[in-house]
Amino acid sequence: MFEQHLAALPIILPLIAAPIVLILGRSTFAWAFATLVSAAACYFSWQLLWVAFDSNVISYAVGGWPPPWGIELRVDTTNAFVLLAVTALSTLVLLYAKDSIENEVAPSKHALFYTAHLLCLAGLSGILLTGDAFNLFVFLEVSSLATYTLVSLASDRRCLVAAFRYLMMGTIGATFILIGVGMLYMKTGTLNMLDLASRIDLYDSSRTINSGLAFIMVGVSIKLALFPLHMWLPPAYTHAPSAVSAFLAGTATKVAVYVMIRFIFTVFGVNHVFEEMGMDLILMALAIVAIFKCSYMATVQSNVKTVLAYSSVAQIGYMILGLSLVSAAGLMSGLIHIFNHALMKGALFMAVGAVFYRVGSVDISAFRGLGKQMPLTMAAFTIAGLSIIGVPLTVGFVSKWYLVTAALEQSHWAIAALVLAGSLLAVIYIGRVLEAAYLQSASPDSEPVREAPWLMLLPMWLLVLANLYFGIDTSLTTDAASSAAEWLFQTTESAAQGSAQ
Amino acid sequence: MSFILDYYNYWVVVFLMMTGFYIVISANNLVKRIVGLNIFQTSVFMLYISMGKVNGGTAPILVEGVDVYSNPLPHVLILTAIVVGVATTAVGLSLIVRIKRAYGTVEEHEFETQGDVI
Amino acid sequence: MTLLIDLVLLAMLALTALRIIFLKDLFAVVMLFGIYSFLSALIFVNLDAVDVAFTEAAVGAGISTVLMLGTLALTGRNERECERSSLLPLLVVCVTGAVLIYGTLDMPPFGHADNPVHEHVAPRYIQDSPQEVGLPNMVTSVLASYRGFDTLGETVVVFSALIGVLALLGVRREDNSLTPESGLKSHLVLHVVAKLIIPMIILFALYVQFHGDFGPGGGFQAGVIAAAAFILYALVFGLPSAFSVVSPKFLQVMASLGVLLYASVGLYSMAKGGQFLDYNKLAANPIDGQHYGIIIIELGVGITVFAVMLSIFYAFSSQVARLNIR
Amino acid sequence: MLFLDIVSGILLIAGVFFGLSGAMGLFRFPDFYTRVHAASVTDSVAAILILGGLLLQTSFDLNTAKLLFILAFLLITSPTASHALAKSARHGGLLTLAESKHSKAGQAE
Repeated sequence: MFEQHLAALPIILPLIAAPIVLILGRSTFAWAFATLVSAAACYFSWQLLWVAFDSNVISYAVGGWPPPWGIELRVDTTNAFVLLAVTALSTLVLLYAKDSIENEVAPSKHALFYTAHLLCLAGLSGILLTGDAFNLFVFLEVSSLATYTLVSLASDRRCLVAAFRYLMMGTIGATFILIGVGMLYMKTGTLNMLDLASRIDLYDSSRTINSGLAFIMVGVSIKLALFPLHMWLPPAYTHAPSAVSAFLAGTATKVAVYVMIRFIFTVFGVNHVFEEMGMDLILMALAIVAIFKCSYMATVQSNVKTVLAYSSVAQIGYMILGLSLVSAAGLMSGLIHIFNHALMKGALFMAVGAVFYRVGSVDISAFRGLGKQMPLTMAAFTIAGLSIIGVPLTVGFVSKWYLVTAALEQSHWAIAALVLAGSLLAVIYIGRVLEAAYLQSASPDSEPVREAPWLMLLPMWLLVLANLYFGIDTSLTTDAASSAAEWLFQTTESAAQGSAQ
Repeated sequence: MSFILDYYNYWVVVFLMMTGFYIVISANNLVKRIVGLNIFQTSVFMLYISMGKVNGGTAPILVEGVDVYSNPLPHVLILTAIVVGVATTAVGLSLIVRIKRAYGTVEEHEFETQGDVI
Repeated sequence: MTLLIDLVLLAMLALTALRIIFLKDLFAVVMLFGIYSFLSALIFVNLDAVDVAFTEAAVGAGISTVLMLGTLALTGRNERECERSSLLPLLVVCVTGAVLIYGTLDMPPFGHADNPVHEHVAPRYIQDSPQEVGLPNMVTSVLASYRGFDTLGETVVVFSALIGVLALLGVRREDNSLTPESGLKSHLVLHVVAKLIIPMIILFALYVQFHGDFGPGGGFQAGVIAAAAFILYALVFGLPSAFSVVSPKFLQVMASLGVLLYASVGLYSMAKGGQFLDYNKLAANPIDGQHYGIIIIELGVGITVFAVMLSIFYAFSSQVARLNIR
Repeated sequence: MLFLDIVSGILLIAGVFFGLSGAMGLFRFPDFYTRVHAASVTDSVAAILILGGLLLQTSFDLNTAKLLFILAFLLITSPTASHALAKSARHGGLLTLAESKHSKAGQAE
């Protein structure tokens, strides 16, 4: 029975669990239940990835209505791969959240936190799995509303302004996507992505389709925090509770990257977006500026969470850069980086959250001497930090390796050099934290601190070990990403040929 | 003339959308921004409903002796979007209430001067 | 004639929107927004979207405006002057507007029956839904059956809004002795009239709930209308007495149960061997199955929307009550 | 039938006239209480006339019943609303034009 509904389960499970958690109320029950559900969703998405490997595409018609009349869930390796990263990170973050949330969120709001987390997970899974452009908008709003709630749960008053700005930008982005989808619908009469793709080919140079494309791209860029539209992200990630930052940094914007990939490759077609509209140059320029501007911003911050937030924007730059190379190898490097970034940013934010749990501050000065006092946490931070920099044997190296190879494949020497130069900036911002932790000693009048609780260390170290494991044994990630990338390119090319005939 | 008749509706709707959008990004007061956002969204709804209209058609409810109906699909989409809009509005307004309690003001430029925003 | 009405309404909308930009009195801004919402509901009627008009009037002009007024009571009604340059926003708006206008130039002309929108996908809804789903109101058929998953998502959005508002504001049960009497307590006329019309409103809500299959209406509108009845009760008789009729905790459970009711229809159809939300599997005869499915999910939607809207109102007005005590 | 049409036309035109005069009054009257008075004219007289005109246009079916319900609802709610408005204004200490002139004169002396 489960095999048949595999495509729907990762959405339905958290969606049904969320109201149950609200009714359960008691925070330990709520926590255990939410974690179990998230783990189950993770298990099913793992299964889904294997099925997608074997059969390329799984189509699930919700309500029994065939597409394009009903809503279709459509799974291929691309979304199954991203979904695995999202559900796995969600499960680990929920494990971690128990202690972290008890420290940072008022007790009466614990059940609300778990409910909102599950809603966010359900929304993200919905965005990933759906094959319907309007259904995507609905799930985008489910996840966004839950995200605003999660960000605003922190006890610091600054999280409120951050959440409000996030809400404004997010809603504008969603409305832009709505306008874009409306323009496509107007021209084609359908909302199913595959059907849209085949009918858009009939109107390649229509002004309506092109401005629809522009609106969708701008809307998605706001959601994924592409460079000039990223201003909502650093405050939101800085002031959100640690568990929320760890979850969102690894998932929310990455799902938006997936949405961009899906629209470019499945709906509009590579030829149309990149060759006729020239979007690859715009994306490439913005990505490079993002890498340097935001990496630089990360080096001058004093709050470590802000450092990591700016670093996230820079890392999104790497993903978009891979995408803008317009090759299967470039796309593959982007997809691998989505997965790998979830591993490293999750671990980094968890380590910072553990420091906040014990020290009560995430300022860079608070890290002084922690190398001795919290050795396990700081070791995790160090390894994940090395991964961000791109040191061999970590996942960061794998991502950068494929990105540089993809650039060199098209003899973009300058881009390869810029990617490496960007890593140097990462050395600086990670290095500043490590220097404070290992080389400076704690100020004598500060209280000595203990290591973080084991329930926080466990998921953190699982992520760190995953960083190392997938850095050495890259077969799973590269297989998944390369088959996804090839599949996307293959479908978009066959669609182009189909319209040419 | 028929060109104008065919398109005037879209143009006015675009004008309304942009008025709402302008209020969203230019207003200082957070409540006014939410109002702007609602105007922006309502105007987008009008764009959708406009495309569902068929001249001489009636509301898509089956009636004896009528065979031209307007398109029900945009109506369904917009029903969903309206409810999504009010959900966002409710969360946004409660954030504003909390911001007022925490900062004592809901004017953008006034809490920027309080220094600890970022 | 339709054209003339359309033009007049659009002109009034444009005037209202422009006025909102320059007004500094936020109370007037919110009131104008209510007017804007009602005018757009009229436009929707004129464009044959009766269900949408109903929802816009109930949700946009009703609930949104009430919530905005509640916020104003807490934040003050005047916008302060600010020396910020409005050049950049103006530029952004002009560019966006230019892209939109550019996009409209290739759009299918307004109202023509041979537009792509009317030729693909939609014809099945119009021609076959009365037989396949068995309801005269095609909007309800599409909403609840063909795109039932969207509607589930929408119900969950409403539920997430409840989570957001509860996390931010919470509903406090004030000590009865501390709560000031509602300002309207001395209004004998209001009491009598409210007692008279609250049952009528609830009756109307039930009509809208169960008549949605045949005419405009359905779970969302019914939920909002039923919530309006209780909001009226809370306004006239004070929040504490409303709490003793429907307690905030009970509403949270109700909101959750509504979502669960909706989802359980999907689970049941899965257990019966169909896809998620496949109503054909609910009964031996597919048409009956569709009918049961739609009635149950509309009920789930109605319950959730009612509970969420009322909870949100509780959250806002218990904030106002706190302010009054201080 | 023609006779009914003429009567309904007259009712509608009269309703529109009162609606317009109410709107004029809302703008032109000097203080709150006179304005409420003008607005409630629109609510009651104009609504009754217009609904009456519409009633004559129906063929006495379900629509007639619905219109009658609306009429009954309006007849109960709109005077109540005006009453509540005026009473709250009075409760909140708002003076009529004559009173405020009087009190100003009192202060001047």
